Amino acid sequence: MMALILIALVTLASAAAAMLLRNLIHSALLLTASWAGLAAFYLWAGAEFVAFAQVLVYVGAISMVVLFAVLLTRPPQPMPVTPPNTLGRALVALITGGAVLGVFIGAIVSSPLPATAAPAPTVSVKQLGLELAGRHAGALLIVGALLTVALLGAVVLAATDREPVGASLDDVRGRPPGTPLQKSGDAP
Amino acid sequence: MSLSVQLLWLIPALPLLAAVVGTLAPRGEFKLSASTAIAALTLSFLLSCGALITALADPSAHLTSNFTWFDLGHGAVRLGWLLDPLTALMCVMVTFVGLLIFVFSTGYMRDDANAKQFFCFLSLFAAAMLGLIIANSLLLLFVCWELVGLASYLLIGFWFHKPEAAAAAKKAFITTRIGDLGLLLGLLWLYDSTGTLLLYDEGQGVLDPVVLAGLGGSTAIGLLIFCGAVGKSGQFPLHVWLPDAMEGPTPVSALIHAATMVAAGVFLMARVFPLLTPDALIVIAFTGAITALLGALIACAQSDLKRILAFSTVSQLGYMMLAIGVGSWVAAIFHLLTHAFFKALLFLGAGSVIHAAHHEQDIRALGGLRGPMKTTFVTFAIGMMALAGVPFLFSGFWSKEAVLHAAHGWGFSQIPFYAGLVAVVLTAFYMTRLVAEVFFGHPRGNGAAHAHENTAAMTLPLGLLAACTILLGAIGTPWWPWLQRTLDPEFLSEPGGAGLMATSIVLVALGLGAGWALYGRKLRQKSAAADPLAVIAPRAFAFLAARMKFDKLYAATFGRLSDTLAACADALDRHVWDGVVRLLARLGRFTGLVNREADEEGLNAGFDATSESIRATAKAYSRAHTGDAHGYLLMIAFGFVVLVFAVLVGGGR
Amino acid sequence: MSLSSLQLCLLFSSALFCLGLMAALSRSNTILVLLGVELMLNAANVNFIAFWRYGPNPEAATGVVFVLFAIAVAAAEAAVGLALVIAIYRHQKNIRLQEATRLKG
Amino acid sequence: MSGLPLLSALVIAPWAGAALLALLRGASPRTCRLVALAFSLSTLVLAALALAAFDPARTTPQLVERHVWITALNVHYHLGLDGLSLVLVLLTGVIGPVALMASWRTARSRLFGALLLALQGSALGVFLALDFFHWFLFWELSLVPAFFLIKLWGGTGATRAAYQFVVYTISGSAFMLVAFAAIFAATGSLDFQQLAQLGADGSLAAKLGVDGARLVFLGVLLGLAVKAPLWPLHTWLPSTYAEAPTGVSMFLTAVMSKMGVYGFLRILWPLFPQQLHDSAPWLLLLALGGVVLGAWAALRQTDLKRMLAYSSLNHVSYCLLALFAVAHATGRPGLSSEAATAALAGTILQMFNHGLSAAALFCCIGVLESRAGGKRGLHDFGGVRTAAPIFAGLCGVALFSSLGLPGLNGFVGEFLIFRGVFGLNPGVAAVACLGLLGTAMFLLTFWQRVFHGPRGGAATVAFGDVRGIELASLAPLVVLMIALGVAPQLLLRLINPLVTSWAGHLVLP
Repeated sequence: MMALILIALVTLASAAAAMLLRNLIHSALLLTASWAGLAAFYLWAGAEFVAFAQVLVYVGAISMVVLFAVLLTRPPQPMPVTPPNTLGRALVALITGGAVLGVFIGAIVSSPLPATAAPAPTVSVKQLGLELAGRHAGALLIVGALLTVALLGAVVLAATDREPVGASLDDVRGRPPGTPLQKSGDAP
Repeated sequence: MSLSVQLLWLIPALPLLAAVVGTLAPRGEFKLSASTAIAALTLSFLLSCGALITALADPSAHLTSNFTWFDLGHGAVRLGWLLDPLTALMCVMVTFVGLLIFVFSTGYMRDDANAKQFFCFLSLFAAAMLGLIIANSLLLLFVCWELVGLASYLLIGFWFHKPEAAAAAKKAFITTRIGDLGLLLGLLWLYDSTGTLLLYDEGQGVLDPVVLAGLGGSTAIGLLIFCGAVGKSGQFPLHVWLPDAMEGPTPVSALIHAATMVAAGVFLMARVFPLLTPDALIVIAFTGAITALLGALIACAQSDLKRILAFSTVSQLGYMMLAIGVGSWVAAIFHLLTHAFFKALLFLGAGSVIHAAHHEQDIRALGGLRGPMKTTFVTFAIGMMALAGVPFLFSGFWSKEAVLHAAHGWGFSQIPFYAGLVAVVLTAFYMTRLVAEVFFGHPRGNGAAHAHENTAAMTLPLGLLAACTILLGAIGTPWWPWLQRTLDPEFLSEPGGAGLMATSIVLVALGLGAGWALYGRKLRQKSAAADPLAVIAPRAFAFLAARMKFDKLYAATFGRLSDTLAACADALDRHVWDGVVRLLARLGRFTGLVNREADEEGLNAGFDATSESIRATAKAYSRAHTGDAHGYLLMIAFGFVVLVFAVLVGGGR
Repeated sequence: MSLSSLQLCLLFSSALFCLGLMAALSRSNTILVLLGVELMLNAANVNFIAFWRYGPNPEAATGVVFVLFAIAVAAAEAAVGLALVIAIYRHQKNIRLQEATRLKG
Repeated sequence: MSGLPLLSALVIAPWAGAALLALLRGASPRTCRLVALAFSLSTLVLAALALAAFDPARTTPQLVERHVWITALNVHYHLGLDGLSLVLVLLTGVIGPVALMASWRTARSRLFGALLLALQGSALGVFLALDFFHWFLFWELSLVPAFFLIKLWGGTGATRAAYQFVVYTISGSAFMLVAFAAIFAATGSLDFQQLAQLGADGSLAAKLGVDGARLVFLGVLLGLAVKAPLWPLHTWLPSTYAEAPTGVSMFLTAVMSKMGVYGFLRILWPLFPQQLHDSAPWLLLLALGGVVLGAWAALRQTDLKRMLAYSSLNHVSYCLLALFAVAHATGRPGLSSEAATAALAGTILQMFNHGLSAAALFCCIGVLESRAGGKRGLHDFGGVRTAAPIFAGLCGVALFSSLGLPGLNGFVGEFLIFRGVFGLNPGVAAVACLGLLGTAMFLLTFWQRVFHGPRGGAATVAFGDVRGIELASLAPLVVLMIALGVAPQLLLRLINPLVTSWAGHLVLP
C-alpha cells in the first residue's frame, strides 16, 4: 500500500512539475520520469508485460519523439510569453480541473467498490501472446495497420517539403503570352 | 378430247403464266410477250373446247372440284372449280374472242413503246375473267372479279400519261368498287347465313336446293349481289364509267365491252339465278329496262365513234339484265354470247378505223371510208346489222328476239317489254347514223382522207368475228333452241313468237329508215355542220349529248358529299380533336402557371424563410467554432461535469 | 474511513487525469498540450490495470490486452500529433495552439 | 428447346447490337450500317428458330422463360410466345431490317442504327413479355429511341412532332400505369396469365369493385388507345408519321401501332371482358370513326406521308373494329363462333398485312422524297410511272395490297374481318364498307397524281428507277405480299388453334 502511495506521489509530482516548468526540455525529461513512475505502478500491480511496454514505448520512444519535436520547433528567440500565458487561463484550467477532480473523487468515494483485494491474477507472456493472437487477432492486425498508417502519415506530414507557391506563380506571370508552359515548375 | 373438271384451273392459269412471263421479260420484249400471251390463250381456247365437250356430255350436271384455300379454326375457307355448260360456253367465248382481240392487238399496238406491258395486262385480264367464270365459289369469283377490275384499271389507264386516261381508269375502278362493296356485303350475308360460299358442293353449296330452301333474307342478298353486277356491267345508275373507259386503247375497249368485264356482271347474275327471289327480279328487270333505254337514247347524240359503241353496250347490257329480270337467264346468256362477238367485231372495226385514220375518233371528222377500207366496212356493217337486229341472217336478231319474247311473257309488268321495243328502234337508228357518218360520203378530216386498209393481223380477226356473228344465230333459233336446252334442260320453247317477231322486224325497219332518212339521204358535208337531230330538237340533243348530265349530277351530289365529308373529317382532326388536345395542353400550361405563382408566394416563401433561419443558426454555430482547441477541451470538461451533476440531481443511477 | 487499494489507484488515476487536463487547458505550447493529453491517456490505462487487478473478473487478461492496445494507439497518436506540430511550426513559425485555429493553410 | 433461352436472345440481340454500335467509336459508316443490319437481321433468324420450335397446336405460351425477379413486388421475368406474339415477332423481324435499309443513307450514323435497334428490341420485348412490369418497361422504353430518331433525323417540324408524340403517348401510358398499380394493389400480381385467369372468372372485377374496375379499365384503355391509335386519340399520328425519317415511319406504322393492338388483345380484352363488353357499342362507334373518317381525312391530305398516316389509322381501326365487335357479341345467345373466329383471325392477319403494306408504302414515299429533294406533296410529282416503271410496279403492288385487292395480302385479312364483323354486327360491317371505298379513292388519287399523267414536278428531270438498296428493301415486302395473298395459310396455321380457343371461350364472367 505504501509502495503504491509512494509511486503515485512521485509520478504525480513529476507530472505536475513537467506541466508547470517553462523550459520545454525539462518538461520533457520530467514527463519521462512520470512515465517511468507509471511503469513502476504497473509492475506493482502485477502487469509486468504492460510495464515493459510502457518503458519501451513511452520512456524509450515517445520521449525521444517529444524531445525531437521540442528541439525542432524551438523558436529563433525564446518565446516572450511566459507560461501559463495568462492568469485567467490558468484560473479557468484550475477550476475546470478541480471540478473534474471533485466529480471523480466523489464518484470513487461513493461507489460501492469491492473492498477486499482479490489474489493478484497472474498473466504469463505466453498467455498474453495466445490471447493477442487468438481472440484479439483482428484488433491486433488493425492496430498494426493503424501504426503503419500513422507512421506514414507522420512522415508525410512532417517531411513534405512543398515548393514555395510564390515561385512558380512568378514563373507563369513572367512568361510572355502564348508561349508554352515550361516543363519544369509547371508540373503540379 | 375432253377436259376433266380437276384440270379446269389450267384455263385461267395459262394466261396468268403468260402475264407473269411478260412481266418478268426485259423491257421492249414485245414479241416475246405477245407470242406468249397468244400461245397461252390458244391453249386455253383448246382446253375450253375440251371442257365444253365434257360439259355437253351431261348438260344438267354441275361438275365440281373443291379444295381448301385456308383453314380457319372453325371450318375452312374453300374454293373450287365448276364445270357446266354455262361455264364451258363462256370459256369458249372468252378465249376465242379474246384470242382474236390479242391477234388484232399485235397489229394495233405494234408501235407503242409499252406494248410488252400491254400484253401482260391483257393476259391478266383474260386470266381473271376465266377464273371468274370457272369459279365454283363466290369468294373465288369475287377475287377474280376484283382482279378483272384491276386489269381494267390498268388497261383503261394504259396511256397513263394522258390525264384523261388516268382519270377514266380511276373513275372506272371507283365506280365499280361501289358496286363491289354491295357484292361483298351480299357475299358476307350469304356466308353468314349458309356458312359456305361454294356454289355447288354435293348438296351443301349455296345454289343447291336444300340450302336455297332454308335461306332467309335472300331478296336482300340477291339485290346486294346485283349491286356488284350493276357496277361491273354498267347498269343504271353506275353506268357512267363505261363510256369513259374508252380512253383505253381500242382492243381494250373491245375486250371490256365484249368478252370480259361487262359480261362478268351478267354472268354473275345468271350464275346465281336460283338465288334470286321474284322481288329481286322485279328490281333487276326494271333496272335493265331503264339501262337499255337510257343507253340507246344517249347513244343517239354522241359523236365519238367509240362512245356510241360504248353506250350501245350499256343499252345491250340493259337487255341482258332485263332478260334475267324477267326470268330468262338463258336468253340473257344467249344475248351475251352473240353480243360478245358482234360487239368485239364492232370495236375492232372501230379500232381498225381509228388506227387507219390516225386516231381520229370523231364521226363528224371521218367519212367516206367505205372505199379505202373495204374489209373493215363489210365486217363493220355485219356487226352493225347484228346489233341493230336485222332479221334472220344475223345472230343479234335471234338473241334479241329471245329477250323480247321473254319480256313479253313476263307476268308482272309489260313496261320493260315496251322499253325494250323502243330501244330496238333507237338501236337501229343510231347504228345507221354511225355507219352513214363514218363510211359514206367523203372524208371530212385529215385522218380519214389518208386512211387505208390495215394489215392482216387486224383484218383477219374481223373476218372471223363477222363469220361467227352470222353463224352464231343458228344455235338459238326458236326452231332449234339448242343453246337454251343445253343451258337449261327444263327449257320449253313457247310457241306464238311469230307476231312478236313481225313487230320487231317492223320496228327495226323503222329505226333503219329513220336513220337513213336523217343521215344517209343527205350526207354530211363538213365536219362542223350541225347534226340533223340537233336541228330538229336542239335541247333534247344537247341534253343527250351531255349524257343526260349524269356526271354533273354525280359530281354535284356524291362528289360534293365526299368532298364535304373529307373536309369535315380533316377539319374535325385539325380543329376539333387537335383543338381539344391543344386546349388540354394550354390548360396544363395554365395550371403550371398558377402552380408556379402559388409556389412563389406560398411554398417558396416558406421555404425561403425556413432556409434563412437555418442559415442564421448555422452562422451562429459556426461562430462558436473558433478553431480554438483549448476552448473545445474546456467545453468538454465542463460538459462532463455538468452532465454528471445533471445525472445526480435528476436522480439517475 | 480507510481507502482500499482500488480506491487509491483510482484516486491516483483521477489526479493524473486532472493534471493532464489542466495542463492541456492552460498551456499554449502545442507540444505540452499533446503531452497533457498523453497524461490523460495514461490515467485511463491506470484505471484499466486497477480494475483488472481488483475488479470482479480477474482471470481474463482483457485489461492487460486493452492497455497494450491503448499504448499502441497512444504511440500512434503521439507520432501523428508531433508530426502535426512540426507541420504547423513550419507553416506559421511558432507552435502556439491559440493561433492554430484554421484547418486550411 | 432445351436450355437455350431463345426468347431472351430475341429481345436482347437488338439491344446488344445497339450497345455494340454505341461502343464502335470511329468506325466507318459502312461498318456501322453492316453491323446494324446484321443485328437487325438476327431477329429474323431467331424468329425463324422460334418458328421451327413453335407448336401451333398448343394455345398456351411456349418457350416460356420465367424467373423470379423482384420478390417484394411479385415480379417475374416472364417471356412466352404464342401465335399472336409469333406473328408480330416475325413482322418485326421483317420490318426491322427493311426499315434500316430504307434509311440506308441515314444509317451511316452510328447513333441512328443504334436507336433503330433499340426500338426494335423494345418492340420485341413488348410482344414477348408476359409480366406487366417489364412489358411496361419495354413499352415506355420504345419511346426513347423513337423520340430521338424523330427529333434528330426528322423533317422541319420534327421537334414539335417528336414532343407531341412522346407527351401524347406518355400521358396515355400514365393512366395505364396507375390502372395497373390499382390492379396490383387489388390482386398482388402483375402476371398477364394470372390476371387473365382472374379476369375470366370475374374475380378481378370483384376485387376492384364495380366502379374501380370501370376506372381501371378506362385507364388501361386510354393507354392502349393512344398507341394504337383509336379515333379520336390519333392526332399525334399524322404529324409524327409525316415528320419521322422514312425508316422510322415504316417501323412506327408497321410495328409500333401493332403494339397498341397487341395490348388490346393481350391485356384489355382478357382482363376486362365485362367492361369491354359494356363499352363496346361506344368503342365500335369510335372504331368506325377511324375507319370511315380516317379514309376521308386521307382524301383531303396533300402531304403524301400524312395521307398514308391516315390510311394507317383506317387500317388499324379495322383490327379494333373486329375486336370490339367480338367483345360486343360476347355472351350473346346464338353467337356465331365461326364469325368470331374469322374476326379474330382477320385481326391478327390484318396486323401483319398492314405492317407489310404500310411499311412498303412509306418506303416508296421515302424513295420519292429522296428523288425530289425532300418534297412529298401530292402535286409535286407527275408521270413517275414513265420515269421509273419498276418502282411504279412495286409501289403499285403495295398500294393495291393496301386497298385490299384480292390476290394480295390485304384482302384476306380484311375479308375475314368483314366476314366476322358482319356475322356479329351486320350494320357496323355495312358502314365500315365505306372505309374500303374511301381507301380506294385516296390511294388511287395518290397513284393518279403521282404516277400517272404527263411527267411533271420532280419527275421531269432525271428521276432514276429504284436502285440496289431500295430494291432490296422493297422487294421482300412485295414478295411477301403476294405470297401471303395467295397462301394465307402460312400465317393462319400459326394462329388458328389460338384463335379458336379464344372464340370458344366467349363468355362473360
